[in-house]
This record gives sequence, C-alpha cells and structure tokens, in this order.
Amino acid sequence: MFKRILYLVGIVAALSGLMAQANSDVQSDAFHDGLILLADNHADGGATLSEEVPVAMAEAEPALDSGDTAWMIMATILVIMMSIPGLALFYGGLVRAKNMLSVLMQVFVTVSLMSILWAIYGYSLAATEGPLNAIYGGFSALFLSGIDDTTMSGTIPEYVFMTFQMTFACITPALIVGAFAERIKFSAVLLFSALWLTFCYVPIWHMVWGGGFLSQLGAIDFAGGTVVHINAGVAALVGCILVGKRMGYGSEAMPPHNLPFTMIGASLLWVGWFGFNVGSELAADGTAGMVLANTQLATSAAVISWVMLEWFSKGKPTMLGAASGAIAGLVAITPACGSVGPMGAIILGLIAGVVCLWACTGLKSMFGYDDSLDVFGVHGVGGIVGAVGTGILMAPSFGGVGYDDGITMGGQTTTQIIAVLVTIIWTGIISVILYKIVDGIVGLRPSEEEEREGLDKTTHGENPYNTQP
Amino acid sequence: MFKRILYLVGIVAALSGLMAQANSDVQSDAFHDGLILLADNHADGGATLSEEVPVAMAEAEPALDSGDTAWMIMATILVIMMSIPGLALFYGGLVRAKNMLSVLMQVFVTVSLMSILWAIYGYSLAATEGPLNAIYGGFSALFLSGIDDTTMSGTIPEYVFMTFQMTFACITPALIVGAFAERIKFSAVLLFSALWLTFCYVPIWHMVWGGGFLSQLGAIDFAGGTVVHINAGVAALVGCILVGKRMGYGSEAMPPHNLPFTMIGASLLWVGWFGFNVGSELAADGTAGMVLANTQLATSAAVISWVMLEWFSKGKPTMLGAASGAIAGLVAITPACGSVGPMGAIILGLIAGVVCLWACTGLKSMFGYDDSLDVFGVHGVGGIVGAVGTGILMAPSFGGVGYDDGITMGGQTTTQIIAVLVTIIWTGIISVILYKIVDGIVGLRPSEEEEREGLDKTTHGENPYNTQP
Amino acid sequence: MFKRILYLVGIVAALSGLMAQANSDVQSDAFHDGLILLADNHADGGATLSEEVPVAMAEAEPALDSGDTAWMIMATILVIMMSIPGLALFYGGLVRAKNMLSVLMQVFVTVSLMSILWAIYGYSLAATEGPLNAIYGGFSALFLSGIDDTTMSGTIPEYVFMTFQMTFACITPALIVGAFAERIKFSAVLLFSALWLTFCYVPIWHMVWGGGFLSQLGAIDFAGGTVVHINAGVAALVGCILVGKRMGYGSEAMPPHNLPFTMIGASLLWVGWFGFNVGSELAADGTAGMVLANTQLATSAAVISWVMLEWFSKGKPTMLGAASGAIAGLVAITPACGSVGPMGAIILGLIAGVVCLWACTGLKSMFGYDDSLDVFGVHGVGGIVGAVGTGILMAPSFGGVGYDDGITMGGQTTTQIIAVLVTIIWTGIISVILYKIVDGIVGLRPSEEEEREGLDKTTHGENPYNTQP
Amino acid sequence: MKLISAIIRPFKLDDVREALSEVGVQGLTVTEVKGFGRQKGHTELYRGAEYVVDFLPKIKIEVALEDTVLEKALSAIETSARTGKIGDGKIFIQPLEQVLRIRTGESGESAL
Amino acid sequence: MKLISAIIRPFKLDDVREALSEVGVQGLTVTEVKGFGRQKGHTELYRGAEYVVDFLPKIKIEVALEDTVLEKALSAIETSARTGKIGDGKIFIQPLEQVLRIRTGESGESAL
Amino acid sequence: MKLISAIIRPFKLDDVREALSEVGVQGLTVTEVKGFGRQKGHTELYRGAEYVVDFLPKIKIEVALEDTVLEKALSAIETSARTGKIGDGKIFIQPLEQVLRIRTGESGESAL
Ligand SMILES: Nc1ncnc2c1ncn2[C@@H]1O[C@H](COP(=O)(O)OP(=O)(O)O)[C@@H](O)[C@H]1O
Ligand SMILES: Nc1ncnc2c1ncn2[C@@H]1O[C@H](COP(=O)(O)OP(=O)(O)O)[C@@H](O)[C@H]1O
Ligand SMILES: Nc1ncnc2c1ncn2[C@@H]1O[C@H](COP(=O)(O)OP(=O)(O)O)[C@@H](O)[C@H]1O
Repeated sequence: MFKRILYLVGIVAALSGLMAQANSDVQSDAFHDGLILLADNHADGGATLSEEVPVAMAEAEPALDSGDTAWMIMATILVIMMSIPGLALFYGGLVRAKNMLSVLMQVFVTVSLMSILWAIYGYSLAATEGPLNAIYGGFSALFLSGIDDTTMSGTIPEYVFMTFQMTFACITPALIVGAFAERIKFSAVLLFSALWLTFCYVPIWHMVWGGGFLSQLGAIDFAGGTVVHINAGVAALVGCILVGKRMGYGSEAMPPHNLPFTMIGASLLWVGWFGFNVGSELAADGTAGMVLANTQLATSAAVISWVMLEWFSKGKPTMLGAASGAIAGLVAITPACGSVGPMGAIILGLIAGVVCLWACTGLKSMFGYDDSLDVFGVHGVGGIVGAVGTGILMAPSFGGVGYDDGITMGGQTTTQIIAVLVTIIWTGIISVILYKIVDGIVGLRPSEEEEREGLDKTTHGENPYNTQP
Repeated sequence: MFKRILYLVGIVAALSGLMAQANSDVQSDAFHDGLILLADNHADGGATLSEEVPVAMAEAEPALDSGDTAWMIMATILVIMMSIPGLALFYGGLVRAKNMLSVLMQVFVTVSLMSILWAIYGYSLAATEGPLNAIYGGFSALFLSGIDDTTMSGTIPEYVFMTFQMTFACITPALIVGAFAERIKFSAVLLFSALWLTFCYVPIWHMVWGGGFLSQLGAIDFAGGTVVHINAGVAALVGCILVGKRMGYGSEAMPPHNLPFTMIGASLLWVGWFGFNVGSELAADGTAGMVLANTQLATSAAVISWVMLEWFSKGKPTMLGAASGAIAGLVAITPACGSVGPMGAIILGLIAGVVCLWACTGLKSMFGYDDSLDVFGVHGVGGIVGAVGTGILMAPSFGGVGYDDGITMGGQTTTQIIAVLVTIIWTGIISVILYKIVDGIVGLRPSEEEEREGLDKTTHGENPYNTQP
Repeated sequence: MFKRILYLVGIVAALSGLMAQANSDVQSDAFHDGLILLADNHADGGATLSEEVPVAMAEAEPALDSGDTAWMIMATILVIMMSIPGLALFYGGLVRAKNMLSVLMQVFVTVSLMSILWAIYGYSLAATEGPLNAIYGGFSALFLSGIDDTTMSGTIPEYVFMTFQMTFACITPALIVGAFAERIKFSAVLLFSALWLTFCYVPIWHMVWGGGFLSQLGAIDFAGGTVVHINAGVAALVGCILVGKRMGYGSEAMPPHNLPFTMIGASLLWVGWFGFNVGSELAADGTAGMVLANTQLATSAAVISWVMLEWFSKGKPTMLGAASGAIAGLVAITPACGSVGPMGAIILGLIAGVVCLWACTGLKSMFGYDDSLDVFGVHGVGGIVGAVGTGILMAPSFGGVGYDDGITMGGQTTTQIIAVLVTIIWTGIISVILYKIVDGIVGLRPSEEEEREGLDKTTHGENPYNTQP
Repeated sequence: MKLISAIIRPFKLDDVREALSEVGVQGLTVTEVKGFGRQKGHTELYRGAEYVVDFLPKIKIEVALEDTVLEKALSAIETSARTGKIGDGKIFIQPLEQVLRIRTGESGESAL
Repeated sequence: MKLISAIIRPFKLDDVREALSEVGVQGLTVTEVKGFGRQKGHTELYRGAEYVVDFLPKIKIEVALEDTVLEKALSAIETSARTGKIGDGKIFIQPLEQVLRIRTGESGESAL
Repeated sequence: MKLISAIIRPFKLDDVREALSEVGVQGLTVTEVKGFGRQKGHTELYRGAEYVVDFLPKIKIEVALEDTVLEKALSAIETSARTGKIGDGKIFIQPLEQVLRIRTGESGESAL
C-alpha cells in the first residue's frame, strides 16, 4: 500500500519533470521478454511481470494455433467495425443534420491516420522494450521492422497482434471527438489525434499492457478500461472545456437528428465490442468463453438499469437511453470481463447504467460543461466504475476468478484506483498541453458563421441529405 | 406411426391438464447425459437420444478445439447482430415514422432482458435434466452455477454454448413484436416476452433440443425451424388477433417509412443467419460447410421466386419482396440445412418464396387479421415449409444426407409434422393465456390518442428524425 | 518475354475465332491436379503450377483444420456482407432518392441470381479441369456433383471453398451496376449479369486462378485485382458508354441523396474486404496476418492521400472523398496483399488514392463518359494500379516477399501488365457483344418518362421514403 | 375567386380531401407545416435533457375556388377537420385575382 | 404589386427559374408541396398490398413582383413549365399590399 | 385583417417567434422553404464535381392578424430577424378577407 502511494508520487513527479527521470524510479528490476510475453501479459490482465518471466522462459516458442489466429483475425475486423461505421453512426445520429458528415469524417479519417502512425512508430513505442521502460517502449520495431509472416506473438502471428492493437489505437482517439462535436476544426482533430496517440495513448498502453510500471503494480485492465476508456474520457472532458460550449448551448434545442442511425451505431458497437473484449484474451479458449458471456450480460444489465431509471424518474424509457446504457455497460465490463463471473457482470452492468445516466445528467449540469455526446459521462465514468468494480467483483464470493496469492480485495481495489488516478493525471495534464499546442498551430474552433451554417457545408463542402427533386 | 400419434394425444392431454402429468407419459426410459450430449444432440438435429447415449458414454471428455471455439464465438456474435441492428431495422423500416423508435426499442430491450433471464434460469430449465424431463429441464444450472471457464460442451467451452443459445433466446421473442407493431404498450412487450420465454420458448427448446420427447421421437430441427420460427410465428398470430387491428387498418395507407433501413435489416439478417444455421453445427467442420452453402442457396432461391412471382402477377418486382423472400428462404432452410443438399436447398427456397408470398397476401386477406409485419406469414409459414420439407428433401434422391436406418421418407415427414403440430398447439394455447395475463396486469394496447400520435412521442418521448434547422 | 507476347497474341486470336482454338495454343503441357491444388494455387497468388505439382503430389491428402475452416466460413460471410448491405448502400447513397431502391434491388437480386448460377455451373466451369483448360474449366462439378461434406479443398471443406468463391461471383457483377445506375432496365441487369458471369467472370477466373494460361505465366493476383476489379471495371466502362448518359447529365445537379448511407456502405466494404483479401489465403496463418495488416494500411493510406489531394486542390476534404479513397485503396491492395510488406502497402495506397481521384475527375471529364458511380475510375483504374504495383512493390527492397527464383522485377511487372491487358481485351470485347445481345432481347434503357420519374416508382412500384403523416 | 388556406391536423387530410371532393372541388395543394398556437406541445427527452416542442406538425391545404362554392367548401372543411379539441386549426380566405392553367393557358374559373 | 404562386412539376424548377431571371425577376421562394388534381396517381405495392398514391410531388414557386413585370413573368412561367400533359399545374395571382426588405427596412417595389 | 408572410433565416425562428409573442401574436404557421435571391449560394463538391447551390434554406412564417397589431408585428419581425447581411429576407403583406377557427366555427378577429 505504502509502496503503491510511492509509485503514485513518483509518477506525478515524473510528469512535472517532463518524464525525464520517470525511468530511474521504476525500471530497475523488471525484465521484459518481448512480444510473446506481452501477449501473455495482456491476456492475464496485467499480472506482474516478475511472476511470468520464468514460465515464459521455460516454455518453448509456442506454435501458431490456427483456431486462435482465426478468432484474432475476426476480433481485429470486429474492432474496425466498431469505429466505422459503429462509432461514427452512434455519434453522427446524435448531432444536428448540418454537422452529420463532419462527425463521420472525423472518425473515418482519424481511424485511417492512426493506422498509419501505429504502424510507423506507435506499435514500437508501445509494445517493445525501451530505455524509459516504465513509461515508453523503444524504437526496435519502427516501421514494423523485424516483423514478418513468421514472427509470432504467443500462438498467433505477430502481424495479427499488431493489427489487433492497431484497431484499438484507431478507435480510442476517435472516441474523443464526441466531446467537442459540432464546433471543432477538422485539421485540429487530426493534429490533436496524432499528438494524443503519441503522448497519451502509447505511454498508458505501455504502462498498463507493455510491461510499464502499472502492469508491475498488478493493475488489472483486461481489455482497456484505463488504456482506452478513462484515457479517452479524460481527454474528452478537457477538450470540451477548452474548446468551449456550442453556440446556443442551453438556450436552443439540439436534439439528435437521426436516432435510428444512433441505434445502428450502438448495436454495431455492441457487436464489435466482442472483438474488443473477447479478442483481448488473444485466444479462442475457456476464458474467451467467459468474457463472451460477461460482455453480453453486463451490457444487457446496463440497458435495463438505464432504461428503468429513466422510466421511473422521468416517466419515459427512451431509445437513446437504451443505446447509451448499452455503451455504458460495455465500457464498464471492459476492464473486468476476464476476472468477474456472469452474475458479477450483471451487477457491474446494473451499476454502470445508473451511474453513467447520472454522470450524463446530474454531474454534467452540476459543472456546466458541454460534452456534446457525453464521452466523459459514458466512457470516463463508465471506465472508472469498471476499473474499480473489477477489484471488488472479481472476488470468488461474487463468482469471480479470485485474487492472486497474497492479494486482498482491498489491495487489488487500491491498485485499481491508483491505475485510474495515474491515467487521469497523466492524460489530464498532457491533454491540456496538447490542446494548447493545436490551438496555437491550426486553431481549435471554426468561425461563428461556420459553426452556425454547419461544418458539413463550410468545412467539407457537402450536404448529407439531398432529397430535393 | 401409431406410437407417434399417441405422443401427440399425450401432449394435448398434458396441456389440458396444465402439464401436471405430461411427465409420466413420456419421460420413462430416456436417460440424458447432460451438456456434452446435448451439444452433440443439437448438432445432429435431434437424432434420438437412445442411440447416442452409449457413444457419448464411451467417449472420453472431448478436448477444447480452438477452431470450433473460434467459429462458435463468431456465430454467437453473428446472431446478436441479427437482432440488433438486423431485425430491429428490418422491422423498423416497415412501420410508419411515428413508431420507428418504438420498434427499435422493443427489439433492443427485449434482447437485453432475455439475455439476463436466460442466464438466471432459462438455460438451466432448457438445457439440463429435470423431473419433468419430457418438457422441461431442471434447476441445476440456475444462475449458471456449475459453469466456469473450464466446463466444456463438446469441443467448445460451455460458456460459449450457453451464450450462443442465449442469442437464440434473445431473437425469438423479438421476432414476435412485428405482429402487433405500432399498437402495443412497451410494458406489455417486456412482460409478455419474459413469460413467453419461460412458458413457450424454454419448453419447446427442451422438447426438441434438450432431450425432451420430440427429440426422442426423432424430429429433425437443425437450427430452429420449430423452436424459433414456428414458435414465434404462432405466438405472433395469436398476438395480432388478440391485440386487434391498427386504427385505420384497411382504410388508410400504411406504407413502410424507410425501405432502405428494411433492406439493411434484411441483409444483416441474411449475414447473421450464417451464425444461426452454421453455428448450430457447433463446430467448424464439413457439415458446417454444407450448411453454409445450403443457407446461401436457399435464401437466394427464395429471393428469386418471390420476386419473380410478384413480377409476373403484379407487374413489378419489389425491393420489399426481395427482402421478404430472403427472410422466407432463411426461415425455411433453418431446420433443413444439416440434412438437405445444395440442390435440395434451392428447391426448398423456391417453394418457400412462393408459399410465404401467398401467406402474406392471400392467406392474410382471407382471414383478415392484421399481422403488421407478417411474422406469421414469413416465420410461421416459412418454418412449417422448412420443417416438413426437411422430411422430404433430405432423401438421397434430392441430394440430401438420407434417413436413419429403418426410417422412411413418410415416417420422417410424419414425425416432422407431429413436431410442427405439437409446437403450434402448445404455443397457441399457452400464448393465449399469457396475453390475457399481460392484458390483466399492464394492458396490451395504448390509448387511441397515443396510437394516433405515434408511440415514439407518447411512450418514449422521442422523435426519430429531427431535421428542422 | 517473347513467350509472353506470344500468349497475348494467342489470346487475341482466340477471341476473334470465338474461342474455338484457344485451347490448342496453351493447354499443352500443364497438368492440373484438381481442387486441392487449386486452393494452394490460389493461396500462392498464382505461382506457376509446374513448381507446385510435385509438392502437392507428395503431400498426403491434408486433413481438415478447424481453425482454417472457422476463418474461411467467416471470410465467406464477410464477403456476403460486402455486397449486401455494403455495396448496395455505398451505391444507393450516391444516386438520387428516386432511384435508391432500384440500385439496392439490382445488387440484392444480382447476388441471389449469381449464387444459384455459380452452384449450377459457374463453379464447375471455373474450378475444374476441362477440354479448353487454358480458358475454361470442365463440367465435372455441374450442380456441385461430386461434392459432399467430406470433400476437401486443402485444409478446408470444399463446400466452404466453393461458397467462398460463390461470394466473389456474387459481388463482381454487382460492382458493374454502378456504372449505368439510374438509367437501366432491371431485366437488363439480370440478363447481363448472368451472361457476363458465364463469358467474362468464369473464364478470367479460370485463366488466373483455375490453372488457366495466365496462372501458368506466373501472373500474381492474390485476391482478385484482375479477376474481380479490372474485369468489372472494364465491363462497367463499356456499359456506361453503350447505355449512354443520364438525362440531364452535365446540366442538372445530381448530388448523392444520402451520404451517410454511402459512408456506412464504404465502411462495411472495408470491414468485409478483410474476408475478401485475408480469406484468399484460405487459411488462418502467418501470411493471413500479413494480408490483414496490408489491407488495413493500404486502405488508410488511400483515404489520406485522396482527402489531402482534395483539400489542397479544391480547398475542402470531403466525406465522399474519404469513402472513395478507402475503396480505391482496398481495390489496389487486393492483388498485392500477399506479396508486399506493410510499408509497400502504405505506398501503394497513397498512389491509389491519388490516381483514382484523377481517374474519377480528370480522366472522366477528358473522355466525357457518364460512369455514374465511378466504377471504372475506382475499380478499373485502382485494379490496374494494384496489379502493376504488385510487380514492383513485392521487391524485398520495398519490404515485399520477393520474386520467385529467376524472376526479376521487370519480368514480373511485364507479366502483370500482360494479365491486365488480357483481362481488358477479353472483357472489353465480350462485354460489347453481351450488351448488344441484352439490348436486342429486353432492351437496356427505360423510357424517358420512366427515367425522369425515377426507377423506384416506375420499375419497382415502391417509394423508398414515406414520411408523410 | 378565392384562395382558401386551411391549417388542419395531419391525420384529417384524407377526410378533408374527400369532403372537398363531394362539394365539387377538383384540385388542391398540400404542404407540410409546423404550427404554433394555443395547443400545448409535448416534451422530448434526450439523455435526460428535456426539450419542449412547441411547433406541432400540421397540414396546410390550399384550394382555389369560385365564389359560389366557397360556403360549401368552408363548411365541408370545418365538419371534416373538427375534433373539438384545441389545435384543430384555422381557415384563411383571401382574394384571388386570376388563375391560369399552365398546360392550356386557360384562365379564370375554367382554369380551376 | 402582385404575389404569384405557381404550382409546377418538380423537374421544371430550373427551367422556370431561368425563364424568370430572364424577364428580370431577382428573387423567389420555393416550397415542396403535394398536389391533387386531374393527373392520375400511381400504385405502390408493399408485400402485395396496393396503395393508390393520389398526392403527387409538386413545387410551389412564390414570386412577388411589380405589376409591370406581371405579364412577362406569367408567360415566362407558362412557357417554361409547360409539357402539355395533364398535371402541368396552375398559376395563382394575388394582390400584394406591401413588401419589406428585412435587412434594410426598405418597402414597396424597391424592396423586391 | 392581414396575412403576413415573412421569409427569414432559419436560425432566427425562435427569436422571431418570441418577438411576435411579445406584441400579442398568439399563433403562427411555419414552412421550410428554399430561397433564391441576391444572397450568394455555396459550392458543393462530390468526387470533384462542383455544384453551385443557389437555393438556400429559409423559413416562411405566416401570421394572420388584426390591422391594429400590424405595425407592431412588422417591426417585431424586422428587428428580431435582421442581421444586416444580404439574405435576411422579406415580409409580404396581403389582405385577408376572413378567418375561421375550425374547432368552434368562430370567425373574424375572434378566430385569431
Ligand atoms: N394567427 C395565426 N396565424 C397563422 N396561423 C395560425 C394563427 N393562429 C393559429 N394558427 C395555426 O393554427 C394552428 C392551430 O391553432 P391553435 O391556437 O393551436 O388551436 P385552435 O385552432 O383550436 O385555436 C396552429 O398550430 C397554427 O398552425
Ligand atoms: N383548385 C385548386 N386549388 C389549388 N391547387 C390546385 C387546384 N387545382 C389544381 N391544383 C394544383 O395543380 C396541380 C395540377 O393540377 P391537375 O388538375 O392535376 O392538372 P392541370 O394543371 O393540368 O389541370 C395539382 O396537383 C394541384 O397541386
Ligand atoms: N421577389 C421575391 N419573391 C418572393 N421571394 C423573394 C423575392 N425576393 C427575395 N425573396 C426571398 O427572400 C430571400 C432573401 O432575399 P435576398 O435577395 O437573398 O436578400 P435580401 O432579403 O437581403 O434582399 C430569398 O432567399 C427568397 O426566399
């Protein structure tokens, strides 16, 4: 416990000193056996490296398993479907018609750009070993050098693992755009995404999954509660505050322009999320089956709890509520899905639905920020519920897989909270800096005239719907 | 044959006596070896248990096959995509704009609720052995107790099998909502679905796939012709009659509000249905390949026959006809896909397209019921065509896999008809009771004012499309 | 080189003589070991048969691999999703609202019809050995005779291979309809598709993948750059010229009626294309992983280059540009994905985005044809970029897999160009004839009145959107 | 000649059209509009944010007619469009100086 | 001043606008409407159920103009919108008492 | 009585409605229209093909009112709808002979 607080202090110190000495604090004794281990490590939700090293050493190089590979190829494809068209439609349906294409475009092009950056340097900096290993990986796989069709990552080809992780790097920055939708420059989105991938996503990935200091602490994040959702949620909150409110926010009605698109998007996110969560097992095995069941149950439970709370409190159960509940449940189960049992998943989902509804209404109006599509309320808050809930609901008494030897519920939960706080602090601070840089270079916000006319026309020169005769 | 009629009489008697003695009639000599067997049994399309028991006994516990598991995880995901967004859009596009969200919502929330109920008690009552084993399973897997990430069901983790079957339990009640779309209370849909799952879906599942009496009879239902489609189709017919016609039905035009959505829905149903049908093999093997081909061919054939009949009889081939034909073909091949050959599949599809078109027009107008989205015409009638057609087209002369030793075409077809009739009678009677119960508790139908204004606004407080400036 | 030109002359001669003696020119020495080999051959991107025969001979009949089978079932399903709803929506969103359903319908019913024709004779003529083996296969698998659930094609069931290839035969003719969208008779589409499948698709398939003369030449077409994209693109160009321009083309604005649908379609094409490209490996192995990465990277790169060029040259980056860029990248990487490395894929994508944008604007306006949805500009030109680019970028210096012993970059590239020219000439000439035949039998073009009113109303008797109260 | 514009409830359109046909009106033009008046709107909810929707969907029917049919047409609309609840709508009567039929160039009452 | 409202076929909109520009009309306002008249509708088919669609899509063009341009404008519309088949539409001419330009507050003919 | 039709910018609708309420106008009817005038359109780009869009989205507000409120209503609209840039729109004033309230059959000013 004391040691954990030390780490926390350490990382804050590291941040203030702009990462210069972060390295010396924690890197010391860990040895990181490259990608095979990485895959195991990821699959085990970040169990400490020290335990695993000997095992990995003893094992022969695992052979390619065609079943695992088949599943991981599909999982990769499913995560792509989450972003396009899933996330794009989920977000697009919620904005006003005049900004529909701008949102679709931001997601579509961000995904494309992140793919390329991930291949060029992202994967290397995240998933290899480097001089600043507590926080960043190294440069050995720049331009994917050293990888070919025979390189393995556990029982699957490394190309598959790399591409699977690429899809995570695509969707995470795309999540953020919901926060300042309808009032952001397209160039700002692209520039910010590129910077944010480099300075927030990659280091948190490395800290949690790549053998960095949070994985050594024993933080569990099966499929990305901290790396993806809290990370994106915090950047979103910072973004919507720095960019400022939409013109007319609070006085004009800004209803979703096409809820059926939002429902399609939510459904495809749900469907694709199985790639995200079950895929994070990196194999088609018994744990994968458990993750499959957990993901479906937590999501369903969150739909029910969000809708019921709306029904009882406002008198009407809404389709947008059901869709939002689904995403909240998916977010919350993401870190937990490899550790809790099905009934624990249901409990987590029920809680996530209620808490995220409150975050999108009560919390938001309390502070008055304009998070257009509730990225923080759903991903940030849902991610926190999931990350902390993992520590509790993985207890055998809730049907979970139980703790590692010598770890108590309190201990694990504290570790989880530390990982959450590190993510919030790191991303919170760095994001502020990055938004300022972007504002300086290309500017964040379009002119009032452009915002009023809608970004589709003014930025993209297109009109989403042309039904005139 | 005589014995079969006895069974039929028995089940009717059982029903009148409210299931009290159903048990004693048929349970007698069967012994049911739990889940491993279940899986085999399902895969074999309901071959009688007596044959399989010794084999299953003799076999060692099969090991996990990562290829089969990979495929079954995907199949599960595909069936989820069938419901959301597939079915939801297929239905949603067909109603008037003012009820769009109500339909999306009914499907979305029904799916969520059924998931949870299946995990809590549905799976146990369907797939384990119980005191009323001819009809219902037992309570040993309540809350999924006894299942963990090492429990197997054949070559796949039991969690995967359980979740795969969960998705069937999700979509089946959701199919029914098409029959009384545009004029049903949301609370009635949820309550009816929960009751119907418990008293119609679970017992028919157990009878046909869970070692109950229809599987002992030798009825073949590879992927759910009776369990899913006839079952839902009959409940739909009963429902639309009891709920009554839509206001203005017959006098006002009620054209589909968005056929492109219906086309997307039909396409995703088609795509997802491979999970449904090929997944029911529970393995990635040669039979799975055959099912894949059969599903594609029957569906295509039904598209062609529906469209051609429209073209010749009404002068215009319609997009809605093509989409409806696809669903009709998919329904019809569902029970047959593991037994017929590709040319048999084409024949079955051609027949299904023509018969279902007639059922949605001639039959419906003959009796004058308002089955809003033709659930009975497509799923009920298509299911019957498929179930009976299986008995005939599985003959080697049609390229099918042939009959079990000692079974003739006539014999098998009679068995198929019995299974169809049992399903119709069981679900017909129980559904009437359930609708009455629901009507008593929450009421089935919204007020006239609410129906006229549209359920989106009045029940859900939302508007699907907001394109005003 | 000289030999290659001889082949080219040979094929042109064969064409003029209406295929009568094509056979004698090239069939001579090749021996073709049926389907197992075929699968290998396809997977190897058309490496010469002579090398492989001994290996294939020596190997025992490969056993079914459940992982490979699982992946290939999914790949098949993904390719179906590319056509419906993917391609249908991509195209449908681009036409005017009054022709929306006609486009959806043309794609949907073409897919259905091609499925059946492929099962009846297409597969046999393409994938077996025949008397005209340089160009066509034989009749041994008519009606799929000889195939059952135990027949294998490599490590997967032959039924799976056959159905996978069926989905290619479905989407290829469907691609063509974009060229003459909004002004074609529905009956003409169906008749032309059936003829074109028989006289263009099947022979090119056999030439390139079925042991025909182009595969013997050593042309590499991993997943269908020539067979699918150039083939369809050329037929499209011929078609739009012969059918003539849309009424009002050039004077009236014809903006896309629903760009969000186009974006959904493009996204699902992207997602499904992994089935197309990675599936063409016919296994879940290391090469499959490489194809996965290459496909994602080339597509992303083409999105970026198309959008950037638009942005710099016209001042606005458009959503339609991003979607079109994605398709251009996908097309270009299709033949190359098994031979180039990830950085080569990025280069190819960057080039494809720029060249195809020019083809859809500069080239098209230079010649003044009305290729409604730019099928030639994207598929034809993109396919050529990819096929030729394969020859260059597969060099080890670009990170590619390198050439076969004794083959130089110049040699391979020449072979690629020959394969492209053969496809262009074959399909160019035959398509003209087929369009004339179709024009003679059912007529190509609807009346002016019908075209003005829109094909939805006049041909299909439906209206896509009915939002009136 | 007069031009009447009637604002009615959308679901009454078919009734009104039939009633007008019965009194001899042969043509009319319909526009989808939004009305604001005494009739109360409803509340919509999007993630807990409540919007009051004041503009309600209405249908505007425009009919050009001879003075002699005016009374009958007005009472046809009134009867067929009335529900008795707030929001039934209004009828506006304006002078119409001239009508032309584009197809034939006819003008005046014969152009109706 | 007069206010003319012309109901025309949708695909004639561009022609009519050009014809009006040529006679000096500088502004106009367009509404999508549905028309019911002598022109026969068509039948739509949804799963065998046939619906007769009587209301056909039309375009309403409203133009405010000085009395002096009236004749030229009318004949410009008539010529450019005519196909000679039933359903070409009507032109209604109404008195216009006053026009204001919101931007400047100008009124009367200078506001047109 | 008068019928005023104001063509305004869409985003000004709420302001105008409020301004009219303040001067006592109790009801109005709104139509989505497209306007063509001095205000320049914009260019749209579809795969490199450029289309000039001349018809811009506008809102038409129709208000029937007593002669006594006319002046106040006109200036309420002018003030609330003005941005000072080209394209602010016009107000047309027409005579209104009669108004009927469908629900009650009332006519004249009490029907407003
Ligand atoms: N002064 C007015 N000018 C124009 N349209 C009006 C006016 N007053 C009412 N309307 C229209 O009539 C509709 C019905 O009016 P409302 O006051 O709600 O009920 P009622 O007609 O029963 O008095 C409104 O929605 C609006 O479209
Ligand atoms: N009396 C009328 N009042 C208002 N609109 C009318 C009237 N008669 C016709 N129209 C409009 O004119 C259109 C064309 O009229 P129609 O009778 O079909 O053909 P035509 O103009 O050739 O006589 C109709 O669709 C309708 O919109
Ligand atoms: N003569 C006219 N008749 C009918 N509507 C007009 C006329 N002139 C302008 N309008 C309408 O007014 C709108 C604004 O006019 P415009 O000339 O663009 O700017 P302004 O109102 O500032 O002069 C146009 O878009 C059109 O809808």
